[in-house]
Amino acid sequence: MRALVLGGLLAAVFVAAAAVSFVWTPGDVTAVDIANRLQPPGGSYPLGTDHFGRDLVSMVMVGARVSIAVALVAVGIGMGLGVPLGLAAAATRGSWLDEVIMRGNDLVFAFPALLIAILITAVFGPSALNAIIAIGIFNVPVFARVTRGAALSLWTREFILAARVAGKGRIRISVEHILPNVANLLIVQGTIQFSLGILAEAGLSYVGLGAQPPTPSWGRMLAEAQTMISFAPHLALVPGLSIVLMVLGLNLMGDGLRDLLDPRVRKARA
Amino acid sequence: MLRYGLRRAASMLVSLAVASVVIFCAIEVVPGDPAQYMLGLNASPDTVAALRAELGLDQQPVTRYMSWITGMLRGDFGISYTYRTPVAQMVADRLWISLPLALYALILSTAIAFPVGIMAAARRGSVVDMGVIGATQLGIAVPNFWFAMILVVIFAINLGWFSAGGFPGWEGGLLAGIKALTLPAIALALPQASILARVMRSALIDTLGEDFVRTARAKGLSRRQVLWRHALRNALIPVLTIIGLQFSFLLAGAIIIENVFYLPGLGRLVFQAIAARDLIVVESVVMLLVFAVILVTFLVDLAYAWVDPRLRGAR
Amino acid sequence: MSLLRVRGLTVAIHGTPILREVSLDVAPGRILGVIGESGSGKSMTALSVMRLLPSGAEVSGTVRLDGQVLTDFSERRMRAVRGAQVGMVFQEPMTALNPLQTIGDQVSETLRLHDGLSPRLARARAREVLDRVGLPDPEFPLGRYPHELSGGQRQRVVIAMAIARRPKLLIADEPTTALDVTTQAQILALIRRLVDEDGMGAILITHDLAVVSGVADDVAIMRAGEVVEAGPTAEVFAHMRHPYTRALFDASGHHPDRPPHEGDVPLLQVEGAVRRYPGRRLGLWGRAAPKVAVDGVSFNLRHGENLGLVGESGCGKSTLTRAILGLEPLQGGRIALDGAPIVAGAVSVAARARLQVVFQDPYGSFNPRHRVARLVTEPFHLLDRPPTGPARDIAVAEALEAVGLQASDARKHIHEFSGGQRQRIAIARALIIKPSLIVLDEAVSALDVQVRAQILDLLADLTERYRLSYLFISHDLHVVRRITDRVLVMKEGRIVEEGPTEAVFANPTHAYTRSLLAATPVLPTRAAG
Amino acid sequence: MVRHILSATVLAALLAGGAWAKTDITLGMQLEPPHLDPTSAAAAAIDEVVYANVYEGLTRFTSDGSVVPGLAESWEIADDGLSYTFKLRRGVLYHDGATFGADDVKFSLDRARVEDSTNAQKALFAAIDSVNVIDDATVEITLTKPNGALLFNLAWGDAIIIDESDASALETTPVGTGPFKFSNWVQGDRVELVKNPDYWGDPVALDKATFKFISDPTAAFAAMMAGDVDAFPVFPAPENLAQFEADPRFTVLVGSTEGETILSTNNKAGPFVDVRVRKAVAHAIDRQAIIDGAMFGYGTPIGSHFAPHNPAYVDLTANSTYDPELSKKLLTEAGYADGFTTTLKLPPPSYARRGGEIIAAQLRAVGIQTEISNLEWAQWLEEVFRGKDFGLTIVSHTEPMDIGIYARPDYYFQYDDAVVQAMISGLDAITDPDDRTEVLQALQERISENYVNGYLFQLAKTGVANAKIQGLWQNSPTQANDLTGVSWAE
Repeated sequence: MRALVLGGLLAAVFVAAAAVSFVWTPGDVTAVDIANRLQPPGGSYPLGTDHFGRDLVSMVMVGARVSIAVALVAVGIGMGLGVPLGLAAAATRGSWLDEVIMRGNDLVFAFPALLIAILITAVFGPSALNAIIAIGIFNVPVFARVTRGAALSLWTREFILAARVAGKGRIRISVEHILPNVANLLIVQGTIQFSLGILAEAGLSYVGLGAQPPTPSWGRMLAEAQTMISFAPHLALVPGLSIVLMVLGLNLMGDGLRDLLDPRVRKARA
Repeated sequence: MLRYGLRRAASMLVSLAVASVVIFCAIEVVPGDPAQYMLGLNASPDTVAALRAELGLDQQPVTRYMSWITGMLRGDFGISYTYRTPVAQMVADRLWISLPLALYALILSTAIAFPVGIMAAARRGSVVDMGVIGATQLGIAVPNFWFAMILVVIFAINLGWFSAGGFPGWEGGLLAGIKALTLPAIALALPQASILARVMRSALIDTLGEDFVRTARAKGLSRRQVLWRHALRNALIPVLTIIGLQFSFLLAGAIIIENVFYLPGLGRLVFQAIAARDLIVVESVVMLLVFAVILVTFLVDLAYAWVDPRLRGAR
Repeated sequence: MSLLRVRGLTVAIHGTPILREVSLDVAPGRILGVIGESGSGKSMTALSVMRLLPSGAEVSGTVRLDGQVLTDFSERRMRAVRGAQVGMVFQEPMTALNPLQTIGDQVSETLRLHDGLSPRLARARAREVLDRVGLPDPEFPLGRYPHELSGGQRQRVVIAMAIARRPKLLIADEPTTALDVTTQAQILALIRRLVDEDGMGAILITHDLAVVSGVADDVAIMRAGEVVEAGPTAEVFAHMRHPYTRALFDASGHHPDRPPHEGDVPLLQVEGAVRRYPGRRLGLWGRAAPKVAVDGVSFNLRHGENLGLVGESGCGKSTLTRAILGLEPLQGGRIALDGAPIVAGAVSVAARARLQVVFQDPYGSFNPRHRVARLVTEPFHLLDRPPTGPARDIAVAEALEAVGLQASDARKHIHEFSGGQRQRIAIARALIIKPSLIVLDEAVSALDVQVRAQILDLLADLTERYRLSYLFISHDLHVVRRITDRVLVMKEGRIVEEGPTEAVFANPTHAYTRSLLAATPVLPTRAAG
Repeated sequence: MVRHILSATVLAALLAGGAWAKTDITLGMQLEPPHLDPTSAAAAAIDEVVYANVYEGLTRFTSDGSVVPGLAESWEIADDGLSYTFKLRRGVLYHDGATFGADDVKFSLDRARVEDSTNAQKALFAAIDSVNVIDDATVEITLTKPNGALLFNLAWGDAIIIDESDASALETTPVGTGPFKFSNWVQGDRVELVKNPDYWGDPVALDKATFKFISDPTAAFAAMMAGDVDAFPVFPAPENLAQFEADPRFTVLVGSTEGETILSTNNKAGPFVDVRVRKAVAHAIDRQAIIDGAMFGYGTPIGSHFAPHNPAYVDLTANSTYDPELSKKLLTEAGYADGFTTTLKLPPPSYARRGGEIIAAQLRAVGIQTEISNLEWAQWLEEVFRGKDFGLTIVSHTEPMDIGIYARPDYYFQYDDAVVQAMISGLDAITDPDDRTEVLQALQERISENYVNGYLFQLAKTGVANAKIQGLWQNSPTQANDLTGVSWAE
């Protein structure tokens, strides 16, 4: 519970910063002000400025927006495709459909994710959208697997048998009974994938495959700061710590949510 | 056992065949021409065409796919467009860095995660456990490339204990090679160790709640004895899964770390090859990595059977 | 002289009182039966003796074993007691053994731990012990893994571990609850023999009065953390001084008041039903021989009749049940409800609406996310024009009231109900579309005796009021005997005996039926009452 | 403080390790050559390893950009400028022991000229009509028309002389006549050269040279600081140079390159067809801010497509002073008072990526919105260079004396100007240096006044080396790391 509150607070700080950045940031993240570049933290620039003289507070705020958006949509893609696939696989356990879905899952898992992301951007060019797609694709099997696993154990439960005796079809049972009962698990997994998505986005934009300039992104800030780490360490510390804190917050939240929502854990605690 | 192996091998082959088609098609649509890349800004179009012909790029995709596949079955991965050397040789050379690095990182992360995870599970709820939970949460949240940067600044630039990167080659001695791989392995291992420690801890806590643990306690075993003699091996099953996943991740996912430490590994090879549109190298390396993942999955399955006698019956 | 003397044992876990002033005595060579319904604290008593209570437990009172005050022992000294002086057997043999170790290792571990025997010697001793519990050498080598054994065999291994060091006291916590009757009888006999041979004391914890009455020398009856009555078995059962003892006894033997039915119009017809499962995959192409779960079963269930189906686990009764419910396909034969064929995946809505089911597990039968009203009305799906609005509310209220609940319960969530209430809701759900046949699949097996008695009464009452037929499936012969008109005995996929219930029970013709009946523990007839 | 003490300790350890008689060197390079045959690829990294070290041509560049004899001892030019007779050096051996001779010259130049040649700079040889062997040590090259740049062209790495028997395997086993022999290539990591004891010229001071490939700028910094490499002739991160300068262990070499860094403009795309728009772009750009912001001050402002160190250079930066007001006015005149949106496609080098962000900000200030996309080289070549699908891009044209590209209307920035085309085609025929200078200056002015591209700065060559190394090239007249004169100070 403490984890949930602490993690929630951490994540909320960044979400709030991202939200505020739509209407206000302390400085202009697209304007270049060479005269004021590489200012150390303090004074009118609480976190300092980067090599173009942009205010790091503003950069982090707008960067949070990109990170959150990319990770969130990627989780959305993963859930949107993975959950129905997982439900379908579980509902037709042992059939060819189940086999195809699960083998497809294994295949996606077998591909090195970062490489595929690089290939995707090689085909379509780097952009936040392609980062989303690349991360999203690898979320699909995660959600499919989690959903199928949880759904399979539900399908043997007597209330599902009861629904089948009541003449309900597999699709209807999946939607009416299975889905609501795996929802908690999905929320927990979603939080975890969200935090992994933030890390993945940082990694992708670090190698230049994420959101394109002038849109700031944490990963690219790190990449750009890298050569200056020896004389302007704040450039690497600020985005790096932002990633760490945001991910930490989400992970703590995930842990807390799991304790709160996951019936298995709840039972174990009781 | 033989039949089981055959069946697994057959399904592996199907996966590989599907993967090869997916990889080839994906790479077919990558825009960019290796010949143009090689010849640069001043080359005339007919020069580019001449090079394309020389590289065999003017053939139909189906022909190229078939020759790629049949070549690969013979162990011939083709000739790199840019390096003009056999891909198999290049890949083999790079593997001698990527594989030891992945193993090193895996050993490190296991060596850290096991004691830490066990300690935390054994003293569940204690200060030690809380500390482990916090530290591993932090470890997971740290992007490994950022951690790598910090390691370089501290240990290579300021302290000078390690070289900042590069690889002297195994012919320079085992110790020198291991030393060169140490910082990269640490950077790779930290987040992995955190994940592994958490899995270890929760798997152990789960098994410690099992009935047979209670039976063992009723025999007169102490908590510690139960943990070591009964719970640990049972907890290994989920841990093995994660180790299997991590190995494939370490093999393929080290691209960024290999860049930070300018290690001539597989990841960097494929990264460069994509940039240079050396597509035959990309295809072969991706194929190889997919093969490695599938192989590791297979080995993990075998390891399950080793740990769990119930699965041995299912052969 | 008493071997184990428990005095004033009081336990609370995280402040919740679990045991109140429990006092018990066990004498050497005698078995103390501890009886109680779920939550009565009987298992906690056992764990208190072993000092294996979960963390957060506060204990007061004393436990003396052969003069040693165990409650004062350090954890270290306690470890020397566990396994050596006190052996323990748990309820669930399937999970009580480490799945990754051979039975030889697990048995010899006790010996090596306490006697410091060499591995070889310990294995030799383990061999002897396993022989002693009825797992003789060539058939059951030490290298066997638990998953290669049946439940009864595993329980023998657990017993072997517990008695390997010839402890002074054996605690068996519901050792037979998870086992079939015939196996149960063997395990009980084994415990009795070991107690007699070694002169050890034993505590046999159970919820089943009949089990205790057959095997225990003394008995203690627990309720809500207290011992309400204790003494030599015969004496306690003869006098039943405490009303709770009496209530328990009555409920255990409760026979609902129910006029017999003798219809002759067939409602459910099963003809030559065969259900085969494909064999396990052996290779790329090969498969093991198919497993035949239901092997040519034929019977009729007549209108208004209560038909019982008994058999031990694995006999195929669950598969047959699912086939009747249209959930599993048949490979041969046919099933029809009032002439309408029942084929998996193609059951007509009309047929389906006449057939409802109540399952065993009151906790798993409901979607935990829905309210009672929605749960109960799930079968409305089968109606052409399901009632809506007030009509629906009325239907729900009627159904709930029919099973002894209140209309207002419709708004509650399922977790707000006890097991017995849930089973009532399950019955309400089955009733709400007024079916002709309700399949009761082990519907009372998971309930405590008193609740079970109430549910049986309810079922008997409903069959009158709604002109229902039941197909009553159970492994418990007593229950079947009390509620059915006719009974089928199933073994290895076949019906081995069929006939009017009383006739079959009084005069079984098939050897299997006889052995089942012989193994079933019987309550003593009440001496005074 | 701690750091300084530690650095000192490291240094002391290095010195104690017998570094006195050091005869080997490790050079850092950002890019790895794809292979080692300069005659069949454009990659600068190939020349950076092999030029003047492994391979030699008839002529060669020196560090100040002048052309001096290489394998040709001397030459005579016919009065009509249509025939060059080269006197070759004698006693020159290839690394495999074969003897260098006139046949090799003929083979090498013909190989580069044939129809299916894969020489990336085939155009260098376009003027050659025939290559004739006069005798074993004399070669005559005849031209179809006079070409004042022939000696210059023959100095390029693409014009090296090779032995016919080695030609097919040069990519992996280079065999030349230079002072260093190829020894080993650990792909992805390094190329090693060793001294050629049979070299015809002055013996070199180094016994061994290693080129280590470190693409990541941070890693490059770390490698220099940790002493893993001795020199980084083209250090990829100008922001770190100040630190190297402050550190007595290192010297920073700042020189010039042939790289005119320009904001290439698609002269056939949308608003850029209008010269007023191009002029507006030119005035919207604050060159100094770009040099400071992207290059940390390294780089010389240019106002046309010409290297400032060239004698024929004219400073035309005044044509495009930073004047956003003028820029807005020009846009209004051209009918773009509300500005417009265009693409800005950036290749990987940091001058482009950083410069692009600054330019985007500056253009935004006058109302021109840019959609930035960062491309890999292969994509850039495909989309921008070949596909001409771009509005603006930033690229450094590093070929020496490449103003000729303004005469190619199909070249990616699509500048089609008959006047310039005539001037350039006439230039070949002019051999008199003063006349050439006059034409070249006129060309610079014409291009500058037409605002063909935005002219930003001449790329500086910023290298870092161990302070004890002497003889490295400061400038970069061609992309090379000529090690013939490099040695360690005692």
